[in-house]
Amino acid sequence: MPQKSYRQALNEALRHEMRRDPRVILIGEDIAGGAGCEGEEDAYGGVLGVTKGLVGEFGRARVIDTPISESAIMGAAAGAAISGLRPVADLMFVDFLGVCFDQIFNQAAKFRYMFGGKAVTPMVMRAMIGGGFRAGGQHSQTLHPMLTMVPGLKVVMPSNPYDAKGLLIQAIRDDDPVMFLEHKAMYDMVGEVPDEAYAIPFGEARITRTGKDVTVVAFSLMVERSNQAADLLKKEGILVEVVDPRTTSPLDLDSILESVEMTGRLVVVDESPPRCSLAADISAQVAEHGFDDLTAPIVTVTCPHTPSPFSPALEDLYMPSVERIADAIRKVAKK
Amino acid sequence: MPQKSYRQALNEALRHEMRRDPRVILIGEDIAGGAGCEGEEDAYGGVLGVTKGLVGEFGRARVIDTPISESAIMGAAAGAAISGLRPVADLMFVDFLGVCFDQIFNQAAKFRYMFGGKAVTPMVMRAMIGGGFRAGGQHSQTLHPMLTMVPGLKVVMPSNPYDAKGLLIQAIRDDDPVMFLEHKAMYDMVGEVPDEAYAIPFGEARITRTGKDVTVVAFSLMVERSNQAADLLKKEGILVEVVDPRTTSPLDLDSILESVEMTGRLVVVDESPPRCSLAADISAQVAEHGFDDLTAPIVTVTCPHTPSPFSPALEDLYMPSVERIADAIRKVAKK
Amino acid sequence: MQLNREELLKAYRLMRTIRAFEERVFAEFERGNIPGFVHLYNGQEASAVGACMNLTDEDKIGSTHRGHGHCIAKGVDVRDMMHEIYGRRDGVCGGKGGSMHIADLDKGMIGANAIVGGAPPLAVGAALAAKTLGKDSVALSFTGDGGSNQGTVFEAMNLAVVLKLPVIFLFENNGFGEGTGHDYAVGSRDIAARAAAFGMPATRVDGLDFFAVYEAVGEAVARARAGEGPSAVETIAKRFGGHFVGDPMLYRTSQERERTMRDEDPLKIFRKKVTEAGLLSVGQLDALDREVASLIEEAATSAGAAPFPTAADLETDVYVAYA
Amino acid sequence: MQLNREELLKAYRLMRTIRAFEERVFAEFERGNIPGFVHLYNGQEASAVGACMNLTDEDKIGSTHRGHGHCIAKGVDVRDMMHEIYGRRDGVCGGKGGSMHIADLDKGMIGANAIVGGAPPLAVGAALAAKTLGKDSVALSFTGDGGSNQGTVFEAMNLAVVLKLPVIFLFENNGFGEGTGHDYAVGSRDIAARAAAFGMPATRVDGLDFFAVYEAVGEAVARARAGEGPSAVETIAKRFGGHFVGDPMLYRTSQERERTMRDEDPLKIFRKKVTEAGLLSVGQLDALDREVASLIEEAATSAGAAPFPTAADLETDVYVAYA
Ligand SMILES: Cc1ncc(C[n+]2csc(CCOP(=O)(O)OP(=O)(O)O)c2C)c(N)n1
Ligand SMILES: Cc1ncc(C[n+]2csc(CCOP(=O)(O)OP(=O)(O)O)c2C)c(N)n1
Ligand SMILES: [Mg+2]
Ligand SMILES: [Mg+2]
Repeated sequence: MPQKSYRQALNEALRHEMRRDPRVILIGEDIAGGAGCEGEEDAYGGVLGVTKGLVGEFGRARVIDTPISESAIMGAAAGAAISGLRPVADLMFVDFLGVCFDQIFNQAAKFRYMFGGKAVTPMVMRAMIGGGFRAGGQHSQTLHPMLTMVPGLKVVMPSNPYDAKGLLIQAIRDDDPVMFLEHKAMYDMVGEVPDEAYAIPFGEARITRTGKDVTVVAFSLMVERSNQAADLLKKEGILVEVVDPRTTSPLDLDSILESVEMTGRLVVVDESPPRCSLAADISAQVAEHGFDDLTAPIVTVTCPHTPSPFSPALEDLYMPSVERIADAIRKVAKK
Repeated sequence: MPQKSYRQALNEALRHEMRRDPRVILIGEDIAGGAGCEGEEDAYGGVLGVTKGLVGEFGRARVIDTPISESAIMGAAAGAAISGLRPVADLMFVDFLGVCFDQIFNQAAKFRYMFGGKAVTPMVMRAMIGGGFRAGGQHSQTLHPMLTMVPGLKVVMPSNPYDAKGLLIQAIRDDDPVMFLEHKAMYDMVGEVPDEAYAIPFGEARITRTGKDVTVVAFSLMVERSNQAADLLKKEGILVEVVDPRTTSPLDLDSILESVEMTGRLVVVDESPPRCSLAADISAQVAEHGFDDLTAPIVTVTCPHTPSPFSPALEDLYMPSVERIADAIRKVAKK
Repeated sequence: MQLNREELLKAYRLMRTIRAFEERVFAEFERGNIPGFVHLYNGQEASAVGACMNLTDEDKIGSTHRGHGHCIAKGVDVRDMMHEIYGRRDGVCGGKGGSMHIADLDKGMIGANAIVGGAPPLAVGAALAAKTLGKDSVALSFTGDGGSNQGTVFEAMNLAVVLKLPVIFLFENNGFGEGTGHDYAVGSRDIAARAAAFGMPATRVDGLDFFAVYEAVGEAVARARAGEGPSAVETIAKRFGGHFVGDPMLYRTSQERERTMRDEDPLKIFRKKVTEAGLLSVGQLDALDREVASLIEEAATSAGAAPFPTAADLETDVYVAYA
Repeated sequence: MQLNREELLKAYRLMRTIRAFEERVFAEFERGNIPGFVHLYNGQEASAVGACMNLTDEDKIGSTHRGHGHCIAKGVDVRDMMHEIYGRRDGVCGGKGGSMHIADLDKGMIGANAIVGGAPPLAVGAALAAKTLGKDSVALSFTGDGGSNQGTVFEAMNLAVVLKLPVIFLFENNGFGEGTGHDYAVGSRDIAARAAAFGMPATRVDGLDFFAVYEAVGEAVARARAGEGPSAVETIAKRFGGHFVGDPMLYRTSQERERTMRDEDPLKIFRKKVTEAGLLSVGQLDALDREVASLIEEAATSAGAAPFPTAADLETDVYVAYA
């Protein structure tokens, strides 16, 4: 199977769906770039190049650059979605949620319920998440817990190129508003990605490592780190099962509970500050529905309750590392 | 001791602190009312009357009505706070968070850390939370989990008039940004409130019912409902301990763990959809740090994963009721 | 843009329907038959009807917390609306939305909105859909004088100009935002001129005069359909009542309110114009009044008797599909 | 507002310091000595310095992601800044902020900001504090042409007018927002006129001419100190480089960039003016250039050698106190 980057996988997904359905449009800041400039068209293709080349094939009528006005972008996408389009809006950094969150959680996500089930709002909001870029407090957050919390919204966190393509295609075909979160540190990650279009259903976890001693649940970039921790501990004789639910909402709780039924031990890894985090969410659901299977405390591995630090020396300590994940697994394995 | 309403207690707290410290100002929409109108001054005093009468004593220079521009309001409060004032900004309904969240979670809450500990941002943001008013999907939320999640922010959820006054005074004297959440359904709740000023420290739970069988943790309006459930179950021979942490950030985890150490059983009540909720947060912390004391699954009582419905017939089912709380307690008590 | 008799009758019927609807909602709310809180539109009828008479079901409108009049003008069924406001299962939103969230997508009514400034970006999106799909339909957003200061509204106007979208920003200046005056909250004291500075034609018209609103919006709609981009229209017409039912209205003087209700009633003004011009007869208008009265009576009576939603309805309609 | 020799020397020194600082940051970034990403200000020096020469340490400025020049113009120590950009423990923000979050409250620099449109509401608050505390100090916010379309900026302008606050909204129109042109993103194509429509004096000036900026902002500051409320100033000056270091700049032509760097260099223009007018000599200016060069050399060298923060620093400075 052809090897492709996470970036390229996403680009392919967008291209497939735009060819397949004329109602699919892209809207955001510099998703093409060069508008109103003397230089080239498609000068940006998105700040990290995911949408590169699409304006060439589909034109500015479907690859729409906007002013820096996120509320208008998200609102326009929502309004277009209930009016017959299937917009893919680019929020760029998820950290910008704060200037447009109303259009997402009070508008798009609530239409269907508030309107008595009559509204269909097929929109995708793409955003870059995560740390490791030394981008500072306002460009390094994940914020997926704030989004997972929102009824009416679906939240996707792909952990590899194959899933990135299949989940983005599903997101675009999905009839509900979907927040699609791409980890900055993964765009250059390469993996097997078929050339054809395929959709991966939401709410279906993937087991990336099998083991009977400890269950680890992780999303996005944390899956790879958890896999590394699992491989490391295998040498120590601790067999770790890594579960990647792929979507946080809907969440494949059954797969998590099944694994915990076997292992009796759970570690949840979450690149986020700890309070009301996704780690807490999953821990709580298992503490309620899988309690009798548990033989050890549920341990969460998260960032500390602080903003993201800029200095590399601090950011490396801030994000959950393979070492911290491994230590947490050892801790529960001992019990 | 004099009996006063939650509303009056809050009004007293504001008055005390404005008299005490000229740097304390109020800013928000219609906190006085009547600006640019032919009628009376102080025509509103806040939409539910909490700030009534303050413009009369302190004048419009310190009780500042604004246009409908929440980002400017919260940003102005934050900018004023790092420039020598101690603003109390009124967000009105917490549901409006979406149009101004950036100024709260990316600006005010992060200043101190991003600026290396040099910034002091003494501001209070007051907001009305909660259901029961048949106010519909965009005026009935609590959103405290989204706020509790934010490093750099403190979050207060008073459950009675006495606490409301003491915690608001503390919030105003506090040197960090504080989100102060007032439940709409409690403004007319009456209780003993001293006339003089007093501050209740953050992070200190209050035990509202003592019992050895089951621990219930609840905040704001849910405390009263939990108390009622406890009284109900006493008749059935189930002794319930109700813990009201009063602030969600900082959280008095020790008091919760102490109680669970005795009861071995925990129910967390939270007026919020379940995902990444405060209920999940507390459950997860106990599942990690109090696991060995637990003799039953931790049960959470929350709203369903849906927006707030308008119809009274649905909203009554939506919010955690005394009955649902009692059922949850019975469930764990049996185990 | 001459209106024929049928259109004039339709305009009057719609305005009267709004007036009667709001008066009934007021009465039923006072009787405790309506939950939550309601924001009434009486006094502003010419604005909604003058605007929407230029629109078809294909055209979209986005509304506000004070949306009853907009919904009726856009053709939403008053019976379904009344049932919704009563919180009943067969309301237009199944009782899940309520007064501030009435929507009827088939009628091009994409939602009342309880977030001030919520609708304009959505209307821009509806206009984008029309343009992208090659339709000649337009979108119109209603925003109050107070709401005109919300950042989302400014962003929406700029984006609409940049993308040259068929959208009309209709600002309803009724003098107040809650208990705060327009002259205080709008620093420039001129909403239309502020909109014009965003790069679109903008006019201020008498919101008491149906014909003035109809023509101003008509020109904006024509420009939009012709692919000439967005426009803004500001209508001036005070609300008769308070911000919500129950508002003591201390910020208004009783004299001013009486004057407003006496001299600034868009229905009276319409009747005077069309009868004096011999376009419609008093008899025709009175007949419509009676017709509307019984329509509203029927709506309120059936609403009061309709069943509430049940536990089975609580968790439905959140997602189209949720694994 | 005649400037004496010392002031002229100060102005030139500041502009040269910004230029040299940015050129060094560029070089060190290319060498991999600076983490994250950096947005450089060279080409726009006259805007920051022309504005800030009107301000004291008591006055506050709010800045952007492209804030180095604003910080230097406001008097932040370049050594502390360089250490911060290197992520070192003794940086002005302890290494926790970085290039996009440099702040120095003692100097009235209330923060660079990585959120476009983040600063104007904060500046309004700083102005509110000055007014409330009875000081005659002012606040000034820097916003780019792209940022001028953010809703928060419009809200801030309106609120400042309503409260008549001593704040100056300085819009730096450098032609681009990332890879999008001002002429595309600003629908009205006139940021100053759009600001004026909010109800405040607004002017557009040549951002290459220190003296033009100094005077326009000077008048705005004088109005603010006199209690006459807010103003807006738009300065026109292209950035020499890309949006960030590493930007291939495909949206610009090399001819345009060369022309810009050759003919639109505010330092060259300043040197020409002051020498031709006989206000300063080439010798004085060259001496300053050398002085600044060694200052920057020293800053970069010490930054490269300074220690990083440690685990003990990770969780400090979040709260003043947290039970
Ligand atoms: C974002 C937001 N801020 C504040 C409110 C509270 N609120 C509801 S209506 C209203 C006044 C709106 O005034 P205007 O836009 O003039 O509309 P009108 O009520 O006069 O029709 C306010 C402040 C809200 N619903 N949403
Ligand atoms: C709210 C928000 N949206 C988008 C961005 C990404 N971004 C950073 S700088 C920038 C361009 C800003 O352009 P302009 O305001 O003209 O400033 P300049 O870079 O030209 O100095 C953008 C889009 C951001 N940081 N914040
Ligand atoms: Mg109004
Ligand atoms: Mg720019």
